[in-house]
Order: sequence, then C-alpha cells, then structure tokens
Amino acid sequence: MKIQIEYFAIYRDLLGISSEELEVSDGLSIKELFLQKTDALMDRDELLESTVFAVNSDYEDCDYILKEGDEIVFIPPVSGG
Amino acid sequence: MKIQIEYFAIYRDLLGISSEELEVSDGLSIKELFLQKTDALMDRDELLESTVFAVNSDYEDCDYILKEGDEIVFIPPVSGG
Amino acid sequence: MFEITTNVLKIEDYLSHVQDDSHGAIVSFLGVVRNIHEGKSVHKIFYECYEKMALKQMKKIQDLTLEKFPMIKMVLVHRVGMVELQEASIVVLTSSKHRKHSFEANMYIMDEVKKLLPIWKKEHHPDGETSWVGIGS
Amino acid sequence: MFEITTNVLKIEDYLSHVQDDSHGAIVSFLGVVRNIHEGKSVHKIFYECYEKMALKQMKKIQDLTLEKFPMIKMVLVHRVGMVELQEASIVVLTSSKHRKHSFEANMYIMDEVKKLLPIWKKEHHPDGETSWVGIGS
Repeated sequence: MKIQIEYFAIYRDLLGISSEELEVSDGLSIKELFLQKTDALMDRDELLESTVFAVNSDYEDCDYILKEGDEIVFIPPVSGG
Repeated sequence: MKIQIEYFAIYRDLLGISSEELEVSDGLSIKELFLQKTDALMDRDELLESTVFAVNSDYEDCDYILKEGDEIVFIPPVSGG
Repeated sequence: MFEITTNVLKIEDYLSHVQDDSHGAIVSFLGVVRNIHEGKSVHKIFYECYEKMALKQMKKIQDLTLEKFPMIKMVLVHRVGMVELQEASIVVLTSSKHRKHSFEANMYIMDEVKKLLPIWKKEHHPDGETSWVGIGS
Repeated sequence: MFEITTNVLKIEDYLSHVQDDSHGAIVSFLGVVRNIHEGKSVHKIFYECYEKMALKQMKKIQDLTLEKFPMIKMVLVHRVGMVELQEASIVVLTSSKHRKHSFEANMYIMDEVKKLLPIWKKEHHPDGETSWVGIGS
C-alpha cells in the first residue's frame, strides 16, 4: 500500500528531501517506518527519543499501524510561540 | 493649627466643595475630623465604613493625629483600572 | 514608566518602553469601558483622579513590581476624564525574557492598581443618571 | 479566529476581533525574537511550519480554550518565515468581562501552543551558523 511522508525542519535537512510517496508492507508501525528511513543517520536513537509522530495532521502513538493513503510526518520537538 | 482638605468624587458631590483650609485643635484624629465634616450627611456610618484616609498622598489609619500643614483626603472605595 | 493622561490610550504608543533585545515576551492589559455594571447599563464613564497621590501610588506600584520581578520592564498608564464605551481607561505593559514573569507581573500590577490608586468612576447611564462606583449603590 | 501568516504582526490589526461591548478586559501576548537563547547569540529566526497540521491544531486549541472559558473571545496568529530581532512571531489576544479570565485564557493558549503546534525555529547566529531549536543541541 501507498503512504506519503512529508519532511520538515531537521528531518528535511538530514535526509535531503521534503516529501516522498512510498510503498510499504501491511502491518508496518510508524515507529518501524521511522527506523527504516533514519537507518543511516547518526544519533538515530536520540532522534527517536525526542520525536513524535503525526498521521493526517493528528498526533499518533509510535505503535500506530500505517493505512493506505496516510500522510506521515516525523515531528521533532516543536518550538512555536 | 492649619490643615487642608481636598474633596473628591462622592465627597465633593455630597459636601458641595472641592477643598478647604481649616483650623483644627491639637490632637484631633483624622476619624474625628471626618465625623465633624460629615455630621450632616445621611448614611454617615456607612460612608465611614467604606472610606479610608490619605495624608499628604499616603494612606494612613483612621487614628492618625493631624499635624500642621497636612493635606487630608477622604478616600471612598477606589475603582481605578 | 507610568503616567496619567487624558489622551486616548493605544498599546502601540507604549510598546517601545518595554522593548529590549533580550526580552522575548510582552504582555499587555487593556481595561475598556463595558456596557453593563452590576446589572445597570453604562454608556460612558467619567474617571476622576487625585492626581498627586495617584502618581505617588503609581511610583510605589512600580517599585513593588520591580522588587518582585527585577528583570522586567513595565508601563502603567491610566486615562482620566470621560471615557466612551470600548475605549481604554488603563493600559499595562510588561516584558521579560520569558512569558511567565510578563504575565505574573502584569496581573500583580493590576491587583495593586485596584487596591491603591485613588481613582474613581462615575458611570453615566443611558437614562442620563450618574452614579459613583463602589459606594452608596 | 486563528491564522498563520508571513506578515509582520501588530496587535492593533487584531483588536477588533476581540472587542465586545460587554467585555472590559483585553489581554494580549506578543512573543518576540530575542538576542540570546541557551547562551548563544541570535540575530534572527526562521519559523518553519507544517501548515495543514498547524491550522488543525490551532482549531483544536481554540475549541479547548472556548470549552474551558466559554465567555471569552480570542485571536491566535503565528507568523512563519524569517523573523528579525524584536519582531513578533506570535500574537494571542483574549477578552472577557473581567480580567481574570482574559489572563488565564491567554496563558492557557500559550501553553497549548508550545505543546501542540508543529512549528520549528531555525536560529540564525551572528557568525552565520544556524541551528534547529530543541534537538541535537
């Protein structure tokens, strides 16, 4: 099934892309997706610890199971205001 | 000795004057002065209860003893802001 | 800074007094004339002030506030005279590094204003009647 | 009302949205860029935003706030893009009958903004370096 990832802030800088459409296997959790996409990054564990996840513009737990058409964003610590 | 009374807000309306210079006897308290000046007013007790006193632009207790040259103001409930 | 004025109050006229390159949070309070008080309609309010004492008390409020919140900047301005519906009678500005102190200092200043400033409201009602707020009502 | 904009923020542009003849207290918060953060000099900040989600979260903050403080009016505006020293990145306005709710609602909104809005700061330092706030620093 297909999902969409949008990259913002430090993730766009680290991965060098701003979005991608992706084919993923059924039953994949958002945390597993994150680990796949950040596999090559230094400090991956530290990043995971400070990152939360958004699915279709709402916050979701890291064990959320991806669904067809989801728009996924890895949310580093927010600093609005 | 001489003192000065300035009247504001409801006291100026009730007494019909905005200030006066006054000769008072030694040892007079500000509460006694208030009772003299408001002797003729209806609801004098109620007024006394809700009024505080200022001497030379500072708040003072009702048992303050007047001194030569004091500027006295009867302060009804303030409602600034 | 603090002052008493008969001018219309606008926040933007006072912002520069609290700006500081190291401050990130500016809180402002505007007290405006509203159309009802204790169930009675109000269409404007006359603010009367014992100015000499009010300025002395404003100075005291400023001293107390800067003692409690040493790192802030503040503005306290009260308008006197006739103030129309939805015009401001008071503006209080506070700034500091972070928002917590800006909010707390602003609330503190307003609490002290309500206690200390010798300023009185005469409400003007739509029927032409007037009444002093806080006494004999 | 709430919005995300690239325009310079001014309180007076938003005052009319919280004015109400029955409201006597308007509190505004301005978050402005300051010259230091965690010991490092800052001379401007780039605000990046996941706009679709930020607007959804702003709507949620507005709903939560009006549920907690039913009688208030509010404005929440966040600026994005490059914001210079002492320019505002956020303005929050709240109004109500009395000042207590205006202050409390304003602080509540700011707390939720800091938790929920997917907006990130990239600080620009005087030496030309940049850093994302809150990660890897």
